Amino acid sequence: MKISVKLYEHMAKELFAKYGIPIPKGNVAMNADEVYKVAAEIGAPVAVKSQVLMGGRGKAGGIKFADDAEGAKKEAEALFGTELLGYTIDRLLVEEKLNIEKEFYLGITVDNQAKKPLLIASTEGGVNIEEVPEKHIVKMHIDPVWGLYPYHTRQLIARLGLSGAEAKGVADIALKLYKLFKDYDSELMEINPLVISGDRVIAADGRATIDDDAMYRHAELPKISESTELEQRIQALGLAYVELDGDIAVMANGAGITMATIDVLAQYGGKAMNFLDAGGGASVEPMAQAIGALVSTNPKAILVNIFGGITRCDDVANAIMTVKNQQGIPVPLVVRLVGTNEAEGVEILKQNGIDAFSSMEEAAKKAVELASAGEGQ
Amino acid sequence: MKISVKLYEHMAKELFAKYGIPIPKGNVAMNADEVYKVAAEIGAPVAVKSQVLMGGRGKAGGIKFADDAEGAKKEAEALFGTELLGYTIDRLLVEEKLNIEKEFYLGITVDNQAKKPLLIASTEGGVNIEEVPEKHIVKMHIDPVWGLYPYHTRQLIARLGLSGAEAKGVADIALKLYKLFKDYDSELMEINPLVISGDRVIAADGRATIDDDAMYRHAELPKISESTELEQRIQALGLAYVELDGDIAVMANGAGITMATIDVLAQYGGKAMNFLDAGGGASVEPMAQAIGALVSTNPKAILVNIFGGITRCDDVANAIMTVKNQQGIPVPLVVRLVGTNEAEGVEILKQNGIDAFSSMEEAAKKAVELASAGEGQ
Amino acid sequence: MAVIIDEKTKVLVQGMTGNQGQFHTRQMLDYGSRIVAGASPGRGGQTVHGVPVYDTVQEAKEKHGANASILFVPAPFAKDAAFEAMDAGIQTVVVIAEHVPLHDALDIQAFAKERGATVVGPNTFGLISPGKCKIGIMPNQIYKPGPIGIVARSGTLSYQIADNLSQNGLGQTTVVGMGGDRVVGLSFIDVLQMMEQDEETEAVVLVGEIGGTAEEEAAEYIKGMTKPVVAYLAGRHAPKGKRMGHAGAIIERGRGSYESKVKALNAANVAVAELPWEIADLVKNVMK
Amino acid sequence: MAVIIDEKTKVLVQGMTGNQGQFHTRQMLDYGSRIVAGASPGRGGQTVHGVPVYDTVQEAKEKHGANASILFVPAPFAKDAAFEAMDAGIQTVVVIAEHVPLHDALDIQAFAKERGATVVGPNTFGLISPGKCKIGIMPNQIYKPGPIGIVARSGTLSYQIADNLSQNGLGQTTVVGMGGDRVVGLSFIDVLQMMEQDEETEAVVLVGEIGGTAEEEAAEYIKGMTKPVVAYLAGRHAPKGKRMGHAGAIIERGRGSYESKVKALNAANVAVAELPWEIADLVKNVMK
Repeated sequence: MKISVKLYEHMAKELFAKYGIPIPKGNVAMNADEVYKVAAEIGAPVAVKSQVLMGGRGKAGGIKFADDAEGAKKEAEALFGTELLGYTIDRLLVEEKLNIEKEFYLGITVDNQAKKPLLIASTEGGVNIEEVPEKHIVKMHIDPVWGLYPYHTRQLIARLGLSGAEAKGVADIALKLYKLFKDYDSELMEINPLVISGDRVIAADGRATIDDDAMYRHAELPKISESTELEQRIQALGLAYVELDGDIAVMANGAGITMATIDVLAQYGGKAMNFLDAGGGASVEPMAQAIGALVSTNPKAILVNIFGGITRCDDVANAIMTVKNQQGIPVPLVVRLVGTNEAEGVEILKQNGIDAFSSMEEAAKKAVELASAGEGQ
Repeated sequence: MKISVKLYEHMAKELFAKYGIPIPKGNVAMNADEVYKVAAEIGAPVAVKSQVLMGGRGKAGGIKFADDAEGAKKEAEALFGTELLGYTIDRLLVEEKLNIEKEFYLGITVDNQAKKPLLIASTEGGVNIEEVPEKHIVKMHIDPVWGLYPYHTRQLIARLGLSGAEAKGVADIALKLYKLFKDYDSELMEINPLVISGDRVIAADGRATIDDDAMYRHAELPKISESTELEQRIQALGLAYVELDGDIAVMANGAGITMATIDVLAQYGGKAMNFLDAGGGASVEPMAQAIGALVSTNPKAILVNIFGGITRCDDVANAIMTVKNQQGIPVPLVVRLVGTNEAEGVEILKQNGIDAFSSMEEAAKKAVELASAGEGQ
Repeated sequence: MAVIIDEKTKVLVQGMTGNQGQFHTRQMLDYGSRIVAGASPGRGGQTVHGVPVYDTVQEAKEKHGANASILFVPAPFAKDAAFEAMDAGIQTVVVIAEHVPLHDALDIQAFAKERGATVVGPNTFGLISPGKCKIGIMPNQIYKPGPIGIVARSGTLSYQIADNLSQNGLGQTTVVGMGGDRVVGLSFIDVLQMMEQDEETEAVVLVGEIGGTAEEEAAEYIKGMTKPVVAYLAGRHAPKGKRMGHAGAIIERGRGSYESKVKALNAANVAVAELPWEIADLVKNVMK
Repeated sequence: MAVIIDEKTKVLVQGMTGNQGQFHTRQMLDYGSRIVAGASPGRGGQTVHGVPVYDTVQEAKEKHGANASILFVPAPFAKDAAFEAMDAGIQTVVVIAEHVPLHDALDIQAFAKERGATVVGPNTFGLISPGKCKIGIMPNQIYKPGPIGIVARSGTLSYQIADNLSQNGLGQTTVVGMGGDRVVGLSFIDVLQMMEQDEETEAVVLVGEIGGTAEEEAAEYIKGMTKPVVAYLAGRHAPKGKRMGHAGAIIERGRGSYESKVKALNAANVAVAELPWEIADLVKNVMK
């Protein structure tokens, strides 16, 4: 499963600073005393910013201002440990309060269709870029082979209508941001807002999303996960797992068929408890662990839907038997098993008293039926 | 003028080590006591290698071996301060003595015609690659855009007929050497010999030549010059200067015309004392300094041969007058002046009693005549 | 006729000596694919199921003239192997591996563009022209030769649908797996264009999913097609903001929803099946 | 006719507002070259000798449609400026600067190959089709229209020779400065091919120098030419192992000597002048 590793604002800014992109004076603090210390070092009015992996924290009350260290500490004490946008605040970024004259947007992402990095810029920064009218946005594809050159940034500032020190600052930062984007296998590098303050051009807020599939090349980066504990446990097995809010546990092989299984359950009036894609040729042991984890979530029913290709039906059957023998399966289990080594798999289950379906339609209907019966209990 | 910055062996090896290319244990030493210290640390038989920027030092007696630190110190004392291949030995590289099983060659340079880096490898290492028969040499062009990939190195080792740990070591080193070559704007990165010693593949000797025009990107590298003091002084003015062994000082504008001037003097029985290319639009001041330097070498005659394009004749005339007024020109001076601002230049000289030639032929003949006359005095 | 691969395609297997390589070489041979050689670094001189293995693709290509390659190499090495294949002149490169780094995928596609090669995947089950050639990891027994083209992001879901078609007497010209990653070699439009031009293909099944705008763009193209297209889309009941296994399968920033895709496809006169096993009937309808 | 540039060539000047840019824009305008625009970052809206200046080549190109560009930018910025020109679709890019880093030159040539552009230089005096167009830094007054092509590495030496030809009534179709660096856009062979095909060119003067093997390779090509070629080579009395100004002008590893080049050229029936002012007579001989 593809995961994106989002970095906290303070981490994104540390990368910015490493690449020479100006950031506000400041530091991250893990408790109120540290907030006091950082604010005292700055010795000027500060912003106290909650570090959560979600936009919109300003409006949600996650950013406070204070005139001195004492005030910053008070704000920090009020913020630490509270919930914000679904996250518990456990770290604050304390920074000099900027005198903001203008707010720009500068971001680089990948355009899937064009198969190229895409630079996005706007002089209308400080808000979600999705809300900025297209006519105020400049988009430039970057050739992944040749990269971003100074002449591109001259075209950029011309299209943004910038001149002077402002233009020079934006052009320079764009070059550095692309280098960062490329060096760190990024899915997104975003500065929003990029602030004009006097003669400075500063990255006032930043987001960085790293491609999890390339994290092995960046051992120094933290492995931040937005997944729940169970999700992380199953993802660690190499399987894709997402929690949903229904009551039928689902395991299928392949992202498309797993989504389709969830959809089919819904068509028949059932509701999936999760998305578990055990495809990609997983072996018996991780599949058994994943099924075991599903069992322990206490669903109304479990539906295993396998159309074997690279996944082998006998492996799936053996995984089911492993769980049954080791921890038991005290909830209704419906298995659909066709494809590679189908006969062997069906036989293994049969010997253990489990009848496998060959039709996805029938299996899904059965699972919904069993879950509804369970609900009545 | 294009200069190549050659690094000492010990510096090349420091770069190798930085990029993960195995090198022998050891260190550079600037005096006999340091040699003792390094040899003692190695605690095994050592090689004591004179650091000069010229090949063939082994045959010339620049490499000695010793069984212990005491022996190494003795060898060092005998080497320091002596002349080797035109260089005074001022540093020695002290290294573990390798148990050499095989010697390979691995180098990367630029193929001017193909406009691509060229990887050169041979299992016949340890001698000058120019002396290895073509059939024992593998050459592979590297696309400067895409670079060298592991699959190229697999092709390389297949063509070299290598297998096992040896092949793996060579392939790995080739990748690192290319990265080094590219990162450091190199004209040449060479490992010769690349030694197989037990299960190790080690760069036993190394040469690195950096493009002087890109040295501004590598401020950490030393500016090693092979030029004489006078050459360095004139090169520092941005002009190309090479000392020759004749008696007519030559200044012209452009590498080709300067070479041609030297050739024409020779055709008429004269001999040039130097190559001084003052082309490229040099201004009055550096030209005056260069002419002043020529005067101070006390030639039999000076020939200034200018066909002005980007170089302006009035600038040349003013430079000559500056030298005449400041230090005097006590040797015969012949000036040929045509091209851009020719009239102004000729007029300036005329007012100061110097008649300029418009024909290169006549000017060259005159210079040879004056130099011969001077010889007779 | 068929698209991309047919009975004349000569296939090379990179990473043939590994577990997956050996297993699927057997499967592809059994299917009748012309597997001419394998390439596995350091394994030159071996054979797998009677097929000779070479150290480099270059050598394998020189000796056997393969024009397609399938890669059974781990994701971190996929870029190097794909470059090796394209540099040796292989025109169709099938990258099975999941978890190929995004920036590697960008490079692979840029190199393919420079060399005029076609990359299928990464994160694909491959492609098959039933009865002619299979280059992939799909089960052998579910496909039948016939007039229907299938283009899909997802492997197993497409098996389900191919099986449904075959069991209803609707065989396939070619089934193409685009791959589930964000950046893949072929778009729906690329494949639809080929199928529009393929003489044997009479109708096309598009198997899409939530996320991105590829299906919407495909719908625009379909408006100009002469052949009928029907579709199934996975992810109708997926929650917003959650990535459903595939890198692209995420509804975010108000884009990529099931409803948006159905609307666009319907506007292009494409019927969208509510259940996977309704596809065969929809195809029969449009082929009348 | 002429090669590479003629009276229809529309020229852009990059770095037009600098000292060299202004000076040579004046010179080129005086010569009659069609200088349509300039580009200097941050100077958009200015004019130089009445020619409008833009911030980017892109904008200048859009408004004036230049097809050639000459760069008066310092060596560290030459790569960026050359890329900018080629990316904007300029087909002929003349890089005057000396000291362009070697690896930048490799990139410039690779990009030119991808874009199908012709790079003249780096470290060149430019090129001129007398009476039609001059893109370079050579003096205006020494050239005359006529039937002789000149291809040279070295600027001033080629002025000397062009002057000798003109004074002897032998005008030029085009004079091309390849540049004195190790890696340059045009080889002797590239230019000889163009001159062989050019209808107006009746004979070619090759101005070479010691170092490398370009003259030897040119000699091989000349064997198949229908038009006569004569040559002058600089560096006959240069010592071995010393670099004579130009990056390539060095005799090393037993290659690049004067004798080797004369031998190769003579074998191709090319007379080599001992003195620069003998060229006109040699040309008259071969044109008889």
